[in-house]
Amino acid sequence: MFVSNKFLSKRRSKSVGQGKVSQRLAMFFSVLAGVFIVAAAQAEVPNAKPPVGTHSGEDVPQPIEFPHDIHADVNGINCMYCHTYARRSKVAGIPPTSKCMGCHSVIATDKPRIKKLTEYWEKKEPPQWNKVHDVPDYVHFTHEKHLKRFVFENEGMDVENVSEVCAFCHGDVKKMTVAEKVKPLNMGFCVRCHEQNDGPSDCWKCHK
Amino acid sequence: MQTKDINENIAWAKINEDVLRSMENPRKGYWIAVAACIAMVMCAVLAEIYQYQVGMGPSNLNWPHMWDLYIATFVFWIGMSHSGTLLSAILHIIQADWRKPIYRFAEAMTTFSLMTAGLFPIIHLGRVWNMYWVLPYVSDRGIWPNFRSPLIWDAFAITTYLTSSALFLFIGMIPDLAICRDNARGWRQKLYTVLSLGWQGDDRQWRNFRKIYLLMACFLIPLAVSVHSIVSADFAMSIMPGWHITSFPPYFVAGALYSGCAAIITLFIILRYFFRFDEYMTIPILEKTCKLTFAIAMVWSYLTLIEFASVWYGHDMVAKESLLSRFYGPYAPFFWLMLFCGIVAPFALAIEKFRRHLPTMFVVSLVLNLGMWLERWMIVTPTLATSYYPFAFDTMWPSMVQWAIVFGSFGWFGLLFLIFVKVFPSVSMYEVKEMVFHRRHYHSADLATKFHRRASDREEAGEPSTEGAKS
Amino acid sequence: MSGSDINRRDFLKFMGLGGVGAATLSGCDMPTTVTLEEGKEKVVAYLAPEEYAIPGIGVTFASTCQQCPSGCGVHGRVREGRVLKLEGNPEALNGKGLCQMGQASLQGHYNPDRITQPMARKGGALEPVSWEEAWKLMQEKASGAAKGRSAWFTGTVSGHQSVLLAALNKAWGSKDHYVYEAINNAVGEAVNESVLGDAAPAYRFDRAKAILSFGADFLGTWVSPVHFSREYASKFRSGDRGVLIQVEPKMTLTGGNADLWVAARPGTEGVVALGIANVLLSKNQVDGKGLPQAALDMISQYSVDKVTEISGVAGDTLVRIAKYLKERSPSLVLSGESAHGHANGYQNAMAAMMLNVLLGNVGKTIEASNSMVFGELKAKTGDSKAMLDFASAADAGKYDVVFFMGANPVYTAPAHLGMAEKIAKVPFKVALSMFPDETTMSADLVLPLSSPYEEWATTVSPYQPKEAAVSMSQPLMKPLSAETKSLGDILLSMLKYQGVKGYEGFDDYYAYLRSELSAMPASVKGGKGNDAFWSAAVQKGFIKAPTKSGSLKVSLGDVKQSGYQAGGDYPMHLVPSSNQAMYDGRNANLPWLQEAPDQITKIFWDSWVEIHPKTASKLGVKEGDFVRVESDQGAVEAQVYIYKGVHVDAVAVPMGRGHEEYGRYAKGNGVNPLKILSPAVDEMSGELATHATRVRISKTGRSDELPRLGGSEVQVGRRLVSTVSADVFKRTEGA
Amino acid sequence: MSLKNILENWSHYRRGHEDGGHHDYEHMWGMAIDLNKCTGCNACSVACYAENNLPTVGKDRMRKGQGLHWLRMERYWDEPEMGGDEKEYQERGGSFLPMMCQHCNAATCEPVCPVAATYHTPDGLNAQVYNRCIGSRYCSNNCPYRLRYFNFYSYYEESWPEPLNMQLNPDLSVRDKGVMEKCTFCIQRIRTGKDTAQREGREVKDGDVVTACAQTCPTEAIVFGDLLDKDAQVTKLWKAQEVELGKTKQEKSNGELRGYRVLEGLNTDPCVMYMDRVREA
Repeated sequence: MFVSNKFLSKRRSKSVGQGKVSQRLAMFFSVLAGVFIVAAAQAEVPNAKPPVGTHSGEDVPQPIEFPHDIHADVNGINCMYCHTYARRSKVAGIPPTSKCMGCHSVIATDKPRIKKLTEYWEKKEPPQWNKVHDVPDYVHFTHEKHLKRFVFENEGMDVENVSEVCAFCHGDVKKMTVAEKVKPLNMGFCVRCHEQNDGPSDCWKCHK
Repeated sequence: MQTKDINENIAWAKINEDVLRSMENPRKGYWIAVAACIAMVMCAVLAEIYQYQVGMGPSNLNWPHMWDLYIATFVFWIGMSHSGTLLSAILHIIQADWRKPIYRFAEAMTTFSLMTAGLFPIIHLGRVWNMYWVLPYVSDRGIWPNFRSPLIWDAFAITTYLTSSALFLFIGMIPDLAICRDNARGWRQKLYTVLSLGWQGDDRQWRNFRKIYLLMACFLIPLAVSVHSIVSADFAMSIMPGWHITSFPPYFVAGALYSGCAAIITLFIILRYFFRFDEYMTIPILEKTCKLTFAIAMVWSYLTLIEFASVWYGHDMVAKESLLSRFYGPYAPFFWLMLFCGIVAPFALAIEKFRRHLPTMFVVSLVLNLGMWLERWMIVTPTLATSYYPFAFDTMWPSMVQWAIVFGSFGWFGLLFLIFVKVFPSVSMYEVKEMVFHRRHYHSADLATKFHRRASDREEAGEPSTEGAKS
Repeated sequence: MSGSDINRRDFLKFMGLGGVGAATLSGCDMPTTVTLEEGKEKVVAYLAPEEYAIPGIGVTFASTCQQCPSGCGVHGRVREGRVLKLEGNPEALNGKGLCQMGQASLQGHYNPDRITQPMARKGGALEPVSWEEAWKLMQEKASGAAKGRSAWFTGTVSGHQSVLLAALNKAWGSKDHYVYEAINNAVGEAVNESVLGDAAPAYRFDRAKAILSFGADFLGTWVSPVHFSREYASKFRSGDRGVLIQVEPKMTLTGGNADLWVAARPGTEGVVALGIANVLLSKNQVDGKGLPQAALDMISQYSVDKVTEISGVAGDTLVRIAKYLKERSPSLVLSGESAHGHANGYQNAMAAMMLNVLLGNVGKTIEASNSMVFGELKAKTGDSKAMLDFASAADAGKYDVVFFMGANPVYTAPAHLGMAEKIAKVPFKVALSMFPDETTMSADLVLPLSSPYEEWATTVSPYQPKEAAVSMSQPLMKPLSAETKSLGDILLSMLKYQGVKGYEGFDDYYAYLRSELSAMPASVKGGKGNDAFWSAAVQKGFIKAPTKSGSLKVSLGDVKQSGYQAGGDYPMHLVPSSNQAMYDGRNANLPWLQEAPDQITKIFWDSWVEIHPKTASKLGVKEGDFVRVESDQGAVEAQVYIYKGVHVDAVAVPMGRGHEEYGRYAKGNGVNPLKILSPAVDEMSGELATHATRVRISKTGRSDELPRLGGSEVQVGRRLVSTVSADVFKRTEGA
Repeated sequence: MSLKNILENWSHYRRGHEDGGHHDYEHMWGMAIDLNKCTGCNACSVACYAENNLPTVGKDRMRKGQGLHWLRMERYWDEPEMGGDEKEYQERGGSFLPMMCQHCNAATCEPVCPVAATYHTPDGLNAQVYNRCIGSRYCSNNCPYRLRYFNFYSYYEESWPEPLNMQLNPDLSVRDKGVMEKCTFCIQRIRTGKDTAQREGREVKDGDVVTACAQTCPTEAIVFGDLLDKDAQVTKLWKAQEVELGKTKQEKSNGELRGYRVLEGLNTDPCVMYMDRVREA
C-alpha cells in the first residue's frame, strides 16, 4: 500500500468517506473469511474489533508439556506474569527457568513434568522451547504497542482479562495445554484488524 | 517481367490445393528448422534458469545499468507485432486488396511476436516468482499495484492487444478452417471442425463475418497505436535525459510499423521460397510491400532527426550531453550502425531493380530489422550510461546470459511460426479467391489497377465493392 | 552483564539469517501459513533474568577502541548479548565521533579468521593444543630463560597491562621491551623533545589561524585523527576560518582538504621550510631574533630560486605561503611521516619546528602538555628503530624467548631486513594474537587473545595533551570462543608461573584491576567508595586522572639541510603512503574496510600505483595498466591510477595490503610496498627512512579495469559540490 | 489502504508535491550536510554498513558496479585542473560529497514502481518495502541521483561467514537477491526513538533520533533531524541558509548563502541540504 491514511487525510482522524469505505471493506473481508466466525469469544474487550480468521496449526511438540490451562485458567495467573516483557518490548519473552522454579520448588514437585523441569534447573540449562507463533523476519511485530492500544491505554479495559487481548492473535490459550497456532497471523489477518481498529497502514510500521 | 499482382486464371481448386499442400507432410528442411529453433530456445531456457537461481548478477546488469537488452528486445518484439495490424486492419480498411495473399502470416506474426515480447518484462524481473503482483487481483492483504506506473499500463496494454490480435487472427481464418475441415482427415479434421465453428459459407454467415471482421479491424488500429505509445511511455514518462522526450510515442509507433514491414518482407520471401507460393506471393506484391516499407522508413527517419533536433535546440544541457554521448560515446559504433541500417539502407527499397530481386530484398529486410533492434538498444543503454549523475557514469556490455536469452527469443518466435504454418493455412484461401475473382471479372490489368484506386473515388466509378463477392 | 550464551546464539538464528530464509518467500501473500513456520525455530529463555537485558531492547556499554594506538572511547550497543554497533563515547576525547577503522573494529571482533585456541609448532606446522599443553611448553621453554635472554616485541601498550608486562620482564631480568609501530611520529617526538623538552606537546588546532603541514596527515593517520578532526572542524574550519596548507609528495586525506596543496620533491620539505623562513625574514619583516645565528645563516642560504630548484616548489607559491603565515597568526607548523621518512628526516622536522619558533607559535598553538600522574600507566608509544634494534639483536642470537603481541614485523619490515629469517633464529617464539598474521604464523607457540570487546583492560591514549584519562575496556559480550584469554589474564598467569610476589591473590585480571582501582588515591575517586568508583568508571568508560602541568623550553638545534641527490638509474621516489582504512596493514582483514574505497583514489580491495599525468604520458601508461615498481631491493606490480595529486618525480603505493597470511580477506590481494624499501635510516634518530627509497617504473603490458568506485571524476557542470571562497564564507557565517 | 486512497484521494494524491509535499506530515526527517566540515574520511559510509546489514560483495562484483553502498562518499576534482594543463597539481585538494538517498518529497522513484514497493511515509520518508519489491529496477533507472542499489546476488550467502553474521542488526531484515534497497535514514533508529518518546509519554525531540552516519561523523558535518520541529538544529540550519522545501529554485535574500539541494532544479524536492565547500581563493 503505497499511500497511508496519515499521508493523505488532512486530519489524523479519518474522514466520513473513508470510514464508510473501510467498513464496506471490513464487511467485504469478513465475507471473504466468512467460513470461520470465531470472533464471538472476545466480546469483553471494549473499543476493539477482534481480527477474524482461523488456522489449524499442527501441534508443536515441546520439551515439557506446559499446561497453559492449569496456569492461566484454573489458577487464573495473568499472562503477563510469565510473559513479562510483552508490555515493555517487541517480544513477549519466555519466563526464565528461575521463575518457574520460584513456585515449583514447592508446588506439585512430584508431578513428572515438574520433575523434568527440576532436572533442567539442576543441569543449569533452560529448556529449548519450540516457537509456535512465528512471523517472517521482515515483519516487525511489537507486543508493547498492541498491549498499549488494547489494554493499558484502553479505558474500560481491565488488565485482569488481558488474556482476551492476547487471544486476538494467540487464540484461547487458556483452553490449551501447550500453545498451538489457531490464527493465520498472515498479512491479511493483520491488515483487516488494523483496518477495523484504525491501526497504522504505513508499510514501514511493520516492514523494515 | 511480371506486372500482375496475381494470375487471374488460377483454378480455385488449385488455390486450395496449393495452400493445403503447404500444410501437409513437412519436408526434412522443416524439421531441421524446428530443431534449430528448439536449440535456440534451450539456450535461453538454460540461461534463464541460471539467472533465476543465482540472481540478476550474471547478466552483467549493474549500477547504474539496471535495464539493458531485455527491455530493448521487449520493445523490439512489441514493434514487430504492428505489422499484422498494419496489413490486415489498415490496408483492409483502405481496401488495398493486394494485401490478401500475405496478411495471414503477418497477423500470425503479430500474435507470436507479442507472445515473445510478453516474456521479457517477466524475465528481467529480479523476483520473477512474484510477477503476478503487477496484476490488480483481490488480495487477502488488500494491496494493489501502483496504477501510476507505466509498467502496469504495459501489462494491461499488452494483454489486451494479445487477446484481440489473436482473436482477429482466428476470426479471419474461419472460412479457411472450414475449407481445411472439408479436406482434412484424422485429428486435423477434428481440430478444424471445432475451430471452424460450423462455417457453412451461407449469406448470413458471410454478412456477419464481414461485419465482425471490419469491426475488429477498426478496433485493432487504435489499440495497436496505443500499445506502442504506452511502451514508449516507459521511457517518456521517466525524467532521464534521452528518455524524457515528447515525440517518443509517434516515434515508437513509426519504428514499430517499420520493423514490422521489414519482418514481413523477410517472411514473405522465406514462405514464397519454401512453400513455392510464387503464384500468390508475387513479385509485384513484394514490390508494393517494399514501397510501403520505404515510405514508413522515411517517416521514421524524419522522426529520428526531429528527436535529435528537438534535443539539440532545447535548453536541457544534460539531454544534449546524452545525445552527444550517443554519437561519440562508447556505444557510438552501434549508434552509427543503427543510423545506417535505419536511414540509409532503406533507400535500397527505392530502386526497382533491387525490389524485384529476392535475395537482395531478403538481406535488406534483415538489415532493416537489425537497425530497428539496435535503435531500441541505443535508446535504453546510452541514457543509463550517462545521465544526470556524473559519479554514476559507466559503460556496460551485456553478458552471454543476456545474449543467450535475446537469441533464444528469436528461436521461440520461429518455433511458434513454424508450428503455425503447418497447422493453419498461411495464405488466406478465400481472400485470394476474392482477389482472383475480382481480377478475372475485369479482364485487364489496368482496370485492376484502376480498382485499387477505387477506395478514393468510389462514387463516380459507381461500381460495387468487390469485397462483398461471394466465394 | 551480557546476555546468556544460548539466548544469543538462538536469537541470531531467529532474527539474523532466519530473515534471509524468509525473505526469499513470496511475502505474506499466501492466505494461509506458507511463510509462517511453526515449531521450526527454538526459543530459549534465560536461565535466570539478566539485569539490564530486556529481549528486543538494546543497551549501551562503554569500552575502548583498540584499532589504532589513539585509543578512542566507544559505546557499544548490545542486544541479546551481541554487540551490534559502536559509537564514539561523547564524554571521551574523541567525542561522539568514530573513524571508519573504529566502526569496522567490530568485524575484527567477529572475524571468522580469529584464532580460537592455543597452537604449538609440532614438526614444522602449527597445531592446536590445549592451554595445559601451552602452559607446559611455556614452563619448559620460557620460564627457564636465563636472565636477559627474553624479550617482548609489542605494539603500543598502556594501562595496567603494561604495568604487568613490565613486572614480568623484571622478573625475567630482561630490560628488552621493543615497542614498534610502523606508523609513528617518533622523529617528530625526538625533535619536540630536543627543542621543546616535551615529546608530545599540545597542538592547538582550535587556536591556529593557519596550519602549514609537511605531510602530517592529522585527519587520516597522524597521532590522533578523530580528536584532531573534531577540533579541525569545530574551531579551525568554522567562524573565522583558518587556512590549511599541506606540503607533501602524495595527497593524503588532509591534503585533499587543504586550501593549498603543494607537491614538494620527497625529502626536500626541510628546504621548503627554510625557503619560507627566508621569504618571511626578507619580504614579510618577521624578525628572527628568536632563532640562533646558525639557523639564520642557514636560512639566508636558501633563496627562493634555490629552493625552487631543489624542491620543485614554485617561487610564488613559497611567497604565498609565507604571506598566509604572516597574516594569519598564530599559525601552526606540523611535520609528518612523508617529511620524517628520510635520511634527513630529523632535519626536516627541525626545520618545521624552526618555523614555529620563528613565527612565535610556541606557547600559542603549541603548548606544554600536562602529563598524567600515573606514570606507569602511560602509553609506551612505538617507533621503527625498535624493530631495527630487535632485528640485529635477534640476528646476534641474543634471545632464547621472544613474545610478540600487537605488532606484525614480519609483514611490515622491509625485505632487506630479512626479518623472518632473523626471527627464526630465536629458539622459542611466543605470539599472543587474535589473528593468524605473518608474525603469528612464524611463532612456535600461539596464545589466542580475546578481542577488545570481550575483555577487561585499561588504556591510556598516547595523545591527551590537556586532561588525562585512563580509558576502561569491559566485556561487551561473552567471549565468542571460550579458549581465548585477555592479555591481562595471560600476563597475570605468567606472573604467577614465575612466582612473582604480590599477584597470588588475584584469581583473574578483573580482580587485579578492581584492586588497582581501589588503590587509586581518594582525589581520583572523588570521595566515592571503591565499588561506587568502579561502577562509575565502567559506566563512564574512563577515569579522569590528575595531571602535572608541564612547561616548554625553546632551544632550537642547528637547522641544516644536505643537498638533494638525483637518484641515478632509479629516478623516481617511492611514497609508501598510509591511509586511514588499511593503516599499517592491521585492518586488511576487515571486509568493510577492504570494500570502503580509499578516500582519495576511491579504489577498493586492491593496491594501486599513483602516478602524475606527465609521468604517465612519459611512460605511455594509462589508468588501469599494470606497472612494475622496482627498487634495488625488489619490485611490486600494481595497477596505475593517474591524477594530479602526486609529485611528478614520485609514485605512491599504499601500504597495508599484500598479506601472505592474515585470513581470507587480507590474504593475497594487493602488494606490500614496504617490502621493497631500501636500507636507509634517519641519521639523527635512527628511525627507518620509509620514504627514502628510489624506484624505476616500467610497463608490464598487462592491463585491466581499475577497481575504482565512480564514473566521472569531475562534476560535468552539475552543481553537486559547489565551492565558495573563504571571504564569502566569512561574510556570511564568519564569527 | 491503497485502493481506498486511489479511489478517494486520487486528486489530492496527484497534487502530490505542488504544495511542497506538505501534507500533514507527523515529521519531515531531513539533513543538513556541511561540505566545509566534511573531510571525506568515509566513516559515515562504514557506519552505514555496520548499522544497516549491508553486505560486502568482493572485488570483482564491486568493480562490476554490483556493490551496495547506501551512503557513498564521492570525490571530485576541480574541473579546470582536470581538463587542461592550467595547473600542474590539484592545488585545491578534492571535493568530497557524502551522498545518501535524498528522500525527495516528489520522489521520481515512487510513481514508477509497478507494485508500489516504494512510497512516501507520513514521516516524509521515501520508503522501500523489501518484501513487496519484485525487482523491476525501474525506480533506480528513474532516480537522478542513482542512489538505489539492487541485490544482484544473494549476497548474504558469502558476506557473513560465522561468526560475522552475529553482528547483523536484528531491527531490519537481511535482503535477498532481486530486491532494490537504499538509505532509509536509519528507519529502525527513527522507530526506536519514537517508541522511547512514546514510552516516556512525550513528543519526539531533537536528538532523540540520530542516523548512524550523523552520529559517527568525527567533524559533525552531518546534521539529522525533523524539519517540522522548529527548534531542531537541522531546521535552524535550513532557515539560516534560506533553503525551503517545495522549491525548484531557492530565492535568497543573500546570494552568498551556501545552502543548496543537489539537482533541485529537477523538482525532486530532496530533504537533504548541502552547504558549499569552502576554499581559500
